[in-house]
Amino acid sequence: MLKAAFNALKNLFSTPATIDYPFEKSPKNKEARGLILFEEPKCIWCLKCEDVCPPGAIRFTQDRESFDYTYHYNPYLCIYCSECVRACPDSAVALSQCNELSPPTDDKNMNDNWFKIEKEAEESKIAVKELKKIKKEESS
Amino acid sequence: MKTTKELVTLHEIRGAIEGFYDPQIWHFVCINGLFENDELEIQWCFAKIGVKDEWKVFYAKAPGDALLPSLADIMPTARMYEGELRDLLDANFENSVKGMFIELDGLEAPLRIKR
Amino acid sequence: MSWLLTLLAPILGGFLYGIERKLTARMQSRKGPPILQPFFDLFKLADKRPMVVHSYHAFMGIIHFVAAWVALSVLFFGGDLLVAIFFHLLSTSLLIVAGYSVKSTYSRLGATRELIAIAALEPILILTAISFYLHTGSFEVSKILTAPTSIFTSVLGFLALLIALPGLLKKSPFDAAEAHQEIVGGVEIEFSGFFYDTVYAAKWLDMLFVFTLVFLFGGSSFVVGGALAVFAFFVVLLADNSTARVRYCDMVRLLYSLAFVLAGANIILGVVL
Amino acid sequence: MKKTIHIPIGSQHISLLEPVRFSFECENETIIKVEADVGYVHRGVELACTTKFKFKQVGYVVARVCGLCAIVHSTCYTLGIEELMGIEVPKRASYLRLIANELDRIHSHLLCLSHTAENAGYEALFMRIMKDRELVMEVQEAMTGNRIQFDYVSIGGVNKDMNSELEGVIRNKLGLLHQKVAEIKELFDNNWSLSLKYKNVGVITKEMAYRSSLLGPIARASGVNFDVRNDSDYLPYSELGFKSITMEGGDIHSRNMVRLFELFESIRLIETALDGMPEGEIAAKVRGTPEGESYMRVEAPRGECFYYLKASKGQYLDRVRIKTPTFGSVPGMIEALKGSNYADVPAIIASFDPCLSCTAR
Repeated sequence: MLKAAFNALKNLFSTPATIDYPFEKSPKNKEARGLILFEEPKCIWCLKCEDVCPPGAIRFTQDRESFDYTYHYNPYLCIYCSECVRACPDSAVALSQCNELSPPTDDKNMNDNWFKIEKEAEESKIAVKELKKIKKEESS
Repeated sequence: MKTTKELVTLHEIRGAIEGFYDPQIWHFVCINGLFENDELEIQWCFAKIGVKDEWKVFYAKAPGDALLPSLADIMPTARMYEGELRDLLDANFENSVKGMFIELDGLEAPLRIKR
Repeated sequence: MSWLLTLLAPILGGFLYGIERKLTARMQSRKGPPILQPFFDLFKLADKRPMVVHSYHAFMGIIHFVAAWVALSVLFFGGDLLVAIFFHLLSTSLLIVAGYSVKSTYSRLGATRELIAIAALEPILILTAISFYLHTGSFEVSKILTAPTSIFTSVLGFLALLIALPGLLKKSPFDAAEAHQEIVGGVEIEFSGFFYDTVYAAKWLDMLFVFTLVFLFGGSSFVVGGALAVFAFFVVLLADNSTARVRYCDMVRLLYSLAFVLAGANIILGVVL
Repeated sequence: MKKTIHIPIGSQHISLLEPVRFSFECENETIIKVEADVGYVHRGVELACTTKFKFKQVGYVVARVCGLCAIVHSTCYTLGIEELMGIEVPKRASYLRLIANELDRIHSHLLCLSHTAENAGYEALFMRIMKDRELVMEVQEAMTGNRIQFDYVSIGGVNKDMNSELEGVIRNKLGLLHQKVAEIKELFDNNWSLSLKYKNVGVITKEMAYRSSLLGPIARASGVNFDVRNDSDYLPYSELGFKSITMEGGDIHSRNMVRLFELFESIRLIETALDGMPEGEIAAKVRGTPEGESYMRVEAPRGECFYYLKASKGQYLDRVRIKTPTFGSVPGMIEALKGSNYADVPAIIASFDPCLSCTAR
């Protein structure tokens, strides 16, 4: 008991362990996992990351005319598990993880429109598949 | 890993486990339930204490609405699992009345409904 | 002077409480709230919607505050020490009545514990008053403050009061009556909004009251009195930060077997010598 | 007139970390009847695992069952699925998993100890242990990249490798922690007010522990030598010379002591594992789909965590059954609460270290 009291007294004169959080930034390790960064030129559009992402934070939509993919990433859904980075094939390395956590954004796509993007991602791929089929039949 | 599975009928379970279960040797792990092909499969899992990975599993098959025997007097912990299976699979154990997890106005027995 | 002190009492008490919270935080190696935090709390609480269980209960909270203030003012005006202690007792018992008047289990349990606690604590206060009487021949605070320092002759009485202090201030180890982990503040639980404000501020007044009592041990020498009060303040804080809460039955046993015996011995010594 | 008082605790109460409801019938603050209700945080994880997520993703889903023993759940699931798929895990990955698991145990035990102290009305000790716990949290952040939800274990191996710099950090911080834990242990042993609160309170006898098949530190504090780390070969514990700790008392004090000694044992295990860390790959190639049934259990900080997996060559599993340690210890908790004083209830509940979001899933 006396030792604990002494410890309390010692703490009185040592620096506190807590920080003024909103005014000071909390310390972060450089190994900390953060946002997923995407480099479009490197991507080979294999869609492995979309397949493997547990919360479905990465979605690709496909254009119905040019068949080009567009990358969508929702940082609010992301759980920072880096499964997509592991899944990214060695020939591409388009995805990487930095140590910044998701900052709050005003991007409407993230909250309200995300369901639309999810739906579009699925529908556009099916539509493109059918379009391709029709094209093949036409050409043959 | 050594797992022995033993099929028992609903009437034999009580006798089988009463004769088998000695808490000093076997640790009662869990009551496990499956619902496949309109049939409930209930598994009583035990693991041996002090031996590497030795399991003993009693399992019984029953139609979905059968009255299942409660073993809460042999193993007090069983009451918890019975209550849980009642909620998840709508398994009808003796003496377990209260829904422990899911509110009555919720979806009943979520693991049984085919989606 | 006494008017000023009496009027400023809640503000002084608030500052004392703020300092205490800051020091406790530093002892637990936290940064702690700003010193004005108790007042911020007060304003925020006053802003909340008051949920009154019944008017009698809320009224008891206000009266509790007033009685605590009166007890303090008696001390500041140099009145009778026994009257001050009586008002202190009255304010606590009003809170207990309020605690019993509602149907909440926690409130009732808290009231019961509070009742047991004052049964153990108030005798010690009375015995302290008697020891002042033996020393100065009067219960008048003004007389005590002009008499010579009494700490040297009544060391045992001071020790007894020191042991009882955590109980009076509801700090661990003797905070079973409040015990926020068990009964969530006990009698305070059913107060809300403005009415909780009064109970909250009465706590500060209690604090001031108790340390003024300690101050009286200094007698005419204000330096000794102030030093004793600061010492007691630190001892209470250190005890708060190095002990767990004891059960209320253990608390009563300890208070009677230690503090009561010490205070009694002090009186006997005072009579004999 | 009614002689007993009815005291509810929960589902929201200061002394509870997570929602659980107890209702006590008390006679003059002595408890004579207890009822417990644990199903406040049911999230349907088991169903989601079989309908919404593919088997490769389920590991990350079950990690969300609980924040404190996240790594335990994902380890247990992964071991089960590896058994079904017949994947040989590299030795280095096994060692890294072991280190992550033990780090998790350390931080969970420290949390439990601090919580027990806080519920006994000793806030300063709570702050002190939490401050020391920060050391192990930093180690976890450096090693896995996250402070609590590690997502460290993946099917076939682990996600992140270890280097010598990191090894130095771990050794350094754990050495510091060892000292601090020794100080805290002395405090738990010698503080007079804590001994009033802990000794001979909430006693569970050996017979009671066997009867209600208790597990984890609670069983070990009652003298039952039951530790899955002994009884199973899921991670290379026997190679590192693991010894389980048992105490005889069965009260809160011995439960705390078991946890404190296990902290030392965990620190030792991590250091030995770092010494003998084998070289090689950290993940094996994953091919095929799972098939069959597996029974897998691991030792979570709170006791035994059990997974039953059933699969039939599909992307989705047929059945995932999770049994968490707290679920098995609720009957024991009820037994321990009966006959004790109401003033001790928060401390007893905290000493069982209940993790309700695990329990209800």
